[in-house]
This record gives sequence, structure tokens and C-alpha cells, in this order.
Amino acid sequence: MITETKGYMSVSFLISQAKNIQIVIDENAAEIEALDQNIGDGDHIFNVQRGLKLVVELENDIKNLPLQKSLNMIAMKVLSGIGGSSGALFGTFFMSMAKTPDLDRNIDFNKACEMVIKGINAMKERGKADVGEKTMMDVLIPVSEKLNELKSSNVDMKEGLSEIIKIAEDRMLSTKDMLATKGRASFLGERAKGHIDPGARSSQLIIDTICKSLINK
Amino acid sequence: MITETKGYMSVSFLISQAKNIQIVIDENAAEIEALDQNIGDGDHIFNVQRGLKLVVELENDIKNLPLQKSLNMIAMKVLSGIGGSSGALFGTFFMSMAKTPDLDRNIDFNKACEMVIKGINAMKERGKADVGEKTMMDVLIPVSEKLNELKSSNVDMKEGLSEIIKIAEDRMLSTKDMLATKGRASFLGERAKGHIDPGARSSQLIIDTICKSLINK
Amino acid sequence: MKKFINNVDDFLKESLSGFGKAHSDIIKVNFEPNFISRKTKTKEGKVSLISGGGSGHEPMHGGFVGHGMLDAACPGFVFSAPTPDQMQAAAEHVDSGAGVLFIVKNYSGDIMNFQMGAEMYSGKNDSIITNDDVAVEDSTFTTGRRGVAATVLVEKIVGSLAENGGSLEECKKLGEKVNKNSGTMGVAFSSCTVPAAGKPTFDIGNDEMEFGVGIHGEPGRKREKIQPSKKIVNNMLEAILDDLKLQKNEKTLLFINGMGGTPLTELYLVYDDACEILKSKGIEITRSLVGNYCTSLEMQGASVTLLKCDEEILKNWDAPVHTAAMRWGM
Amino acid sequence: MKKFINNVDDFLKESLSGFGKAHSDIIKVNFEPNFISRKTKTKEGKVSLISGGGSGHEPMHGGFVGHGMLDAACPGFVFSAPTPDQMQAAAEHVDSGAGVLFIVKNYSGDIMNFQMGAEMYSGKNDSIITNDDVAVEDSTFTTGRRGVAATVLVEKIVGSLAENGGSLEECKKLGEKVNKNSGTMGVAFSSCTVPAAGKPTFDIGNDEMEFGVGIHGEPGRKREKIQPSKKIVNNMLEAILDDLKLQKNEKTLLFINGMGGTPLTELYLVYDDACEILKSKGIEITRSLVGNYCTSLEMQGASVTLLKCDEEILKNWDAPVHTAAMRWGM
Ligand SMILES: Nc1ncnc2c1ncn2[C@@H]1O[C@H](COP(=O)(O)OP(=O)(O)O)[C@@H](O)[C@H]1O
Ligand SMILES: Nc1ncnc2c1ncn2[C@@H]1O[C@H](COP(=O)(O)OP(=O)(O)O)[C@@H](O)[C@H]1O
Ligand SMILES: [Mg+2]
Ligand SMILES: [Mg+2]
Ligand SMILES: [Mg+2]
Ligand SMILES: [Mg+2]
Repeated sequence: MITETKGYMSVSFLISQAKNIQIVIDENAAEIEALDQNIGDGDHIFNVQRGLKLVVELENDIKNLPLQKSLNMIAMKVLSGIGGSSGALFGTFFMSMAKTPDLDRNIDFNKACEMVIKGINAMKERGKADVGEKTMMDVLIPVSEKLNELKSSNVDMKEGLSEIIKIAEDRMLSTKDMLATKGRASFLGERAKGHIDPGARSSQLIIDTICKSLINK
Repeated sequence: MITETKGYMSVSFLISQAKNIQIVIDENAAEIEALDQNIGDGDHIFNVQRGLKLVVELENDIKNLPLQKSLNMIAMKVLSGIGGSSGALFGTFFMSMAKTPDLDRNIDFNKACEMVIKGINAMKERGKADVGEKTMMDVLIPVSEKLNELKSSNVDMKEGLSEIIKIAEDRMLSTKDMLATKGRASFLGERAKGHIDPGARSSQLIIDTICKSLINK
Repeated sequence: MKKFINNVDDFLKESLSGFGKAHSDIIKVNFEPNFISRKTKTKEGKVSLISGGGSGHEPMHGGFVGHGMLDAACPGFVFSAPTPDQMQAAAEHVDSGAGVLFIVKNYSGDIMNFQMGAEMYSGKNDSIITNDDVAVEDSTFTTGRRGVAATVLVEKIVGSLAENGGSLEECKKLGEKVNKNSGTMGVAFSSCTVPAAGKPTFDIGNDEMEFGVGIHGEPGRKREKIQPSKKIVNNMLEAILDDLKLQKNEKTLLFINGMGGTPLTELYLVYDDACEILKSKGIEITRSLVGNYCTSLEMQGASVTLLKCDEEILKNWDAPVHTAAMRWGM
Repeated sequence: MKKFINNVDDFLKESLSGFGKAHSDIIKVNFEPNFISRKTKTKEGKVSLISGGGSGHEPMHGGFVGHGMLDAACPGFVFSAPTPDQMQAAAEHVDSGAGVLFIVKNYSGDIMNFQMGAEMYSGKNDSIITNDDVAVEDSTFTTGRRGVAATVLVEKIVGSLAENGGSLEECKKLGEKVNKNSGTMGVAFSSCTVPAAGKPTFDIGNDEMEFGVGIHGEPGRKREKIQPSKKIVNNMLEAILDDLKLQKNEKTLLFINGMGGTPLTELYLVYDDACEILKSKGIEITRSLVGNYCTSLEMQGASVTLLKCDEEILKNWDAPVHTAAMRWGM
């Protein structure tokens, strides 16, 4: 069991991660845009960018609030400011995280894992997509499973995070040759093959960014 | 005075001229189209081609009819089959020619001139355009004036026709630098300058074709 | 060229045929010569209104045949004025004895063909010429200004007067007033493609617009770099206001017309911009119309029309109308 | 990108603002969260209908708010499903106590956001999902088929039933019948350009079309060479008839819907072709609708929708409607 502590999921942690992610997403914007133009409607990148901007702009409003309140405000911002599939899903993620019990205590790594797992489960329920349907869940569900494993194991955290980076990347790439059964790409049948799912790519980049920043801390 | 005779304005003469003109217009179609795209609405070439096709198709219906009747039928065809400025003007031309008295006699060159002059006068009245307004009248009015001169002179017909060819060409070219005051090009103000008028070009080609065929007869 | 088309020669005929079938409750399409008439006969004593022009401006004019608007419309080939026999046949078909008023847009081809049609028609008739396009200079020695989107307003407003028993003279007078009270300015972002030509009428750069374009893709006042909507709309309105010389607090009808290829969202945005600009100038908008009414095939662009309104105009604008493209009050 | 636009972020807001001003006699535009409601309150006992979706399909859905059709519409950003707070606010605003029926097009984003909106709304409510697009295979294990143009028909027909006192259950049942009785197939000749993207969603060759395209420029069944209209329409109808399994002499409503950039003349030509083909197959067309109703920004193309009609459907189709984009009988 990993016991290392302090600041995971603090409001300032969340905001600083959002800022990091903004940079990475902007760097990869053209690619993400093209992915959703290939097998979707082309708005995914704008949805993600809008969402990140809204979260970052919340900084002053939430920086002195308790975590639960902050998460709820982030959830409402994301939910009401993005729209589309990703708005509903990412909004659900934060809403559900905010419902984790005992958020007024210090959030250690395990607690943080628990929150993320809870969030991803809620997304799974909301979108009714499982692994293998060519969505962001192809990345998120295995990541969630790995987090679950990590939180009750003795693996070194940095090692664990490296494994997660790898899983996210593999699973993102695995969407390329899938037929889609959920989301817009499902309308394409065979023609969706050969294209990575945009949501899988943006989710993978988000995970990659967070993990790397934790590893390098 | 020119006395040479026979067959001017006979129905077969008209049809064979129309066929000659079709060839020449088709050869210059791209240019005429571009002219009306530059300073008009781009349909002039199609209007002229449609009109010629309709006249040529009349051949069997009119070949055994008296001239006046044939001219009236041509007029109605042109008038009801073309549309636009050129349909009204060319239709007026034939309608008015058909009104020349004594069409049941042999039509000599002078009579033919008289008919054409009458037709052009009627066009002038219909369109209210005079020389210098950047329309087909810039070609037709001077040609009509020359015909009027020829018909009461002793000039050799072929020489006269060569002069007409020259006049038509000069006047067609002269429309290039004019400001337009009639027709669609008039809406352009200064921007019409530098472009030859499409109707002037098609009229000049028609005159050129007829004159050359008469010269080479 | 990408169009729903079977062959160029049958384009108009097939489109008219579909129009006739789709709106058989309101109109009838007559062929050879082509004209669209109301399904029901003009009632006795009612002046008949006939308009027409080259096709490619749909729903104008066929879409405006019906109660409270036109009695007949004569469609020419795409962008070519209709022929005199169409106008003659339409007039003979619809005239109930009270006479015919021809509504003609100011283009040489339309004027000449309508004139000849009127000469060929033996019944009582008169004409009004619309020439609302302020992009072009007005003059009695030249062809003058083009008739564009305000023609729709003339047809609606005079249509109501005719429906309510106005005489030929009264209808003509009202039509001329509406025309005189109107100014229109258009811009195009892209060209249109005439089916017979098979390629765009004009080339235009990726960042250019044609300011003052006509409804046939004719060049306008100038070729310019594209600008924010508010800037474009402001320039259009200035040209119109310059022309109409509107007083403060004057009541107007604001008409945002799409050229065919511009989405409604953009037309409403233009409307919003125009409202703000007019408000800042103290001009009151009492009526409005937003949509594709006087188009130029698939051209992207829009025109703005302002109509200075008095009580007579407002009353007739508000009156019921029931056509394929404009319907209210019934 | 050539659009009437001031800046990408304000596009929707400004367009909605113009829409609100232009139709203040029928609707009211509410901001933050954005929704369009009727000008007048829903009468007591009347079920409220709320639809919505990404913007870019205008006049759908805002243009269908008004008597005999929707009570409210929730517009998302261009091609992005609206957010739950919009649906919640709209429901709270319009519900008169008889409950709310959400009409949702079958896209993951719309489904999820409407679901969340419905969960957040405390009043009685239910939903129907439209999925008429036969270009896509149906399945309960996947997202299934897309909801496209037939949504317009559902909104009109259920709108009439709600106006006339139908219960929430009855409205849902009728909506599901209309959806099940409908099939749509679309083709695109050109792409659309999402304002935020600033460039076309897809590239397409000068002689190509996308057969089975979605209303967001999503790829369809296949990329093909362009063909004569009759051929295209025939292929579209075959796909629909295959799906609907219509019997001979069955009564249908034929809906030719423009994608936004295709002129009316072409839509009527498509209508004519479709009439002929259906006639030859013994299928009766008893109602029709031709125009731009469910668009895809400035995309050139069209969809064909067939709706199998029974008495209940016809009665409710014919009933009066008074919205910005659809109006008859009043
Ligand atoms: N039902 C679903 N469950 C999980 N993820 C989904 C679902 N539907 C779509 N997605 C994800 O959402 C992404 C698209 O997001 P976005 O473009 O923002 O929304 P939209 O599809 O509504 O345009 C897809 O690439 C996919 O990863
Ligand atoms: N009032 C007029 N008088 C004489 N010729 C005219 C007049 N108006 C236009 N034209 C001629 O008609 C030509 C255009 O013909 P066309 O393209 O067939 O008709 P439209 O201008 O109606 O599209 C012009 O180039 C000009 O020569
Ligand atoms: Mg998307
Ligand atoms: Mg022309
Ligand atoms: Mg023309
Ligand atoms: Mg989307």
C-alpha cells in the first residue's frame, strides 16, 4: 500500500494540472481536431479546450473553498460549459468525484485513486460504453483498473504511474483498428477502422500529463 | 446602286446562314461566355446558342413557306425561346423585318438591306440604346448606316461587305473602353471599362460570318 | 458542377414540375409557355399581379403566387428574363377584367420582354419597375439601378391592396411608393454556378467578398477583404441610409435576405448587427423579415433592405398572405 | 472561412439574439443558460415539448418553437449537444404541471446531456429518441442510427397532439410511432465549416458526393461519383423503402430537406424525381414538405424522408402551427 501524501486533489493541484493539460492539449490540437473530423463531427478539440479554459478561469473562485465544493463547481462548469459527449462525460467524472465521502480530510494517494476510480465508473455508467467500443473508455477503464490495483499494492508510486502511462498509450492506440459501437464513430461501420478515437487520444494525453507531473515531482 | 440579286433573305439563305453562324459562335463560345461573366450575368452565349438551334430546327417547318410567314415564325421562335435582352432584341429584329412591305417579290440586295435596316431600327427603339452605350447597338447601328449608304450607291457589293466587316470589328472593339449606360454592364460603372461587350462581340461575329459567306459566294 | 440535375435542358421544367406537385393546394404550374398561376381563378374585380424574371432567385417569384400576393409568375431560364409569350399567356389566364399590373425588376432584358408581353396582351395593363439596389447609381439616362430584394416587399404589399379591392392605379401607386421607400445593398462571399455554364460565374479569393453584388453574381461596387459582420453590415446600412435619407424615429421594415448559400444562423446574426446599428442611429424597426427570399442560386452572401413604412404600407404588410414561401394570418 | 461572424465565441449568442428580436411575436430567447421558449406561458394541462441539440441545423429546433409545435428548444454550440442545465432551466420555465417530453436525436452527446437534464429536473418528464437515418445500421448494442430530418416531423405531429390535450404517455407513444414510421437518407455535395474550426469538416472531390452523410458532415455509407439526380434519388429511396418495408398504396408524407447550401430549385427537382419514382412503385404521397428544415450549416446536399401515415398522423400534421419556420392554419 502506498502511503505518500499531501495535496493530491487539493484545489491548487487540480488547477495546476488543468494548466499543464492545457499546454499539452494545445500542442496536439491539430491532431485531435483531425481525429474527430475523420470519424466524428470535428468539435472534440474545441470542447476539450473550452472545458479546460473554464476550469482554469475558476481558480480565483474556488481556491479558498473546501475540496468538495470546488469539485462541484468544476463539475457544474464542465457540465454546463462544454456540451457534447465529452461535456457530459467529464462533467459526470467531476460530479461523481465530488460525491466521494470524507473529502474534508487530507487526500492521500489512495484516496485520490478511489476518487478517480469512482469518477470513471460513473462515466462508464453514463455512457454505457465498455472496453472495446472505441471510445475514451478504452483508455479510462484500464487506467481505473490499474489504479485499483495500485492502491492496494506495494508498488512504488512512480513505477505505478509509469505503468499507467504505458497502459493509456497502448489502449489509446488500440482504438485505431476497432469498429466503433458507441459514440458518433459507431455510425461509420467499417470506415471507422484505421482512425484513433479522438476522446481516447485526449484522455490519454490528460493522463500522460498528470502522471508525468507526479513522477517528476 | 447594287443590283445583283436572287435568294437574299430566301428561307434557305436564312437557314444556311444560321448554320454557318452556329459554327462560328460555337468556336468562340468560351470567349463570349467569359465576356458576359465579366460584365454581365454569363448567359449571353447560351441565349445565342439556344436561339440559333431553334432557328435551325425550324428548317423543315418553314422551308416551303413564303418569306413573310417564315420570318414571323422565326421571330416568334426567337422571341419565345431565348429570353433575356438578346431574345427581346433579336426577336424584335425578325418581327420587324417581317413587316417590310412587298416580301413576296424577289428580294434583291437592296431590299435585303432595307429589311436589315428596318430590323436594326426596331431594336434601337426597343432597347433605347444608341451608339456609345456599350451594347450590341454599337456594332449594329453603324452597320445599318453603312448598309443604307451602300444600297443607294454604286460601290461593288463585295467591297461594301468588306467595309462592313471592318466597321463591325472596329465598333465591337470600341466597346472595350466605354462606360456602359445600357444593359447589365451599366451597373458596373468604371469597372465595365476594359471589357468588350458580349452582345457586340456576338453581333460582330454574326455580321462577319454573313458578309464573308456573301463575299465568297 | 454539383447540382441535383438530370440534364441542363430539363432543369427548369423538372424543377417547376416538382414545385407544382409540392404546392398543388396553392398554385398550378402551366407549361409552354411556362407560368405559375394560383390554383383558383382571380375573383372578379380584383386587379391581377404578375411578376417574373430569370429563374435562380427562388422562392422569388413562383413562391409568392397565392392569396394576398401574386396572381401569376413567369419564370425564365436561369438568370434570363422570361419571354413575352409567357407574360401574355399569364395575363390572359389570370385577368378577371380589372386589369393586370406587371411587377418588373429593372434589367434591360426584363423590361424589354415585359414590354413586349404587355404590347401583345390586349387587356388593360400597367407596370411597375423595381430598382431598389443602392449599390448602383441611379439615372434616367442609363439602365439605372437594379431591382433586387425589395421586389419581395412590393409584391407582398401591393398584393394585399389588390386582394382588398385596390384599383390598377392605386396598386401601381402603392407599388411605386414601396419601391421608392426601399433601399437594398448586398454582399457575396462566393459565386453562384449557372447550370448551363457548369462553372462559377466569378472567381473570388479565400479572404475576399464582393460588396454591392447583384443577384446574378454581377460585380458590385468593389472587391474587398472580408470583414467582421458588424463592419460589413454597417457599410451596407450606410449606403442605404445615404440613399433613403431617413429621419430619426422613422419607422422601418428591416429585411435580411439570404443569397441562397448562407445559413439562417448567419442571417440572424446579421439581423442582430443591423438592429444594433440602426438603434444607435435612432431608427425604429417595426417589422422584419429574415430568410432566403430573393436568392442567387447557391451564392453565399446576404442583402439588407430597409423600407420606410407609413400606415398604408404597414397595414398591407400585415394583411394575410398564403403562398408557398410566405404565409401568415391564414 | 467566410461567414457573417464577429468572433467565434459570440457567434451563437449573437445569432440567438437576432433570432429573438426577429420573432419576438412568437418566441423569447433566454440566455445563460440558453433556451428559446414560447412568448406565452404553456397553458395549464398541456404537456410541454422540449427539443434541442447542437446548433448548425437551423431552423431546427428554435424555428419550431411556437403554437402547435415545441414549447422550448435548447441550442448547444455548433454541432455540440446542449448542456443539462439548459434542459433543466427550459423544463422549469415551460412546464405547466402536465409534464415535459424531451425530443432527442440519437447521438451519444445528446442522449447523455438530455438524460442528465432530465435527472436534474424534478417534474414529471419522459423522452423520445429519434433515429430515422437509414444510412446507419440499427442495433440496440451500439449507439444505433442517427436522428435526422424526421425529428422535424415528430416535433410537428406530437406538437399538435400536445396542443390538443394529449397526455405525456400519448405524446410519447405518437412520437415513437412517427419515428418508427420514418426513414431518411441524405447525400452531400460539399462540406460544412464549423465556425470554431474555420475550415471545412471534410474534403471532397469536384465530382464526388457523400452518400448517407450525417447532418454534421459525418461520413456516410460511401463516397461516390456524382450522378444524375434521378439516380441519386432512386438510391436514396431504395435504402428507405428497404427499411420501411412499405406496402403498395400505402399513404406517405414525402419530405425533401435541404442541407443548407442547395437552392430550392434543386430541392423541387429532387421532389419531382422522388414523386415519379414512388409513383412507379405504387406508393401514394399524401402530404409533402420541401425546404431547408434540418440543415448542416452551409452544406450542399439534401435528404429524403418518407413517413408512413395513418389517420392520427395526418390529422396532427394538418393541424395549425405557428412558429418562426413552419406556419399554417393560423
Ligand atoms: N457513449 C459513450 N461513452 C463513452 N465515451 C463516448 C461515448 N460517446 C462518445 N464518447 C467519446 O466522446 C468523444 C467525442 O467527444 P466530442 O467530440 O466532444 O462529443 P460529440 O461526439 O458529441 O461531438 C469520442 O471520441 C468518444 O471517445
Ligand atoms: N437596352 C439595350 N439595348 C441594346 N442592347 C442591349 C440592351 N441591353 C443589353 N443589350 C445587349 O444585350 C447583351 C446581353 O445579352 P444577354 O446576356 O443575352 O441578356 P441579359 O443582359 O438579359 O443577360 C449585352 O451585351 C448588350 O449588348
Ligand atoms: Mg465531436
Ligand atoms: Mg447576360
Ligand atoms: Mg441574363
Ligand atoms: Mg459534437
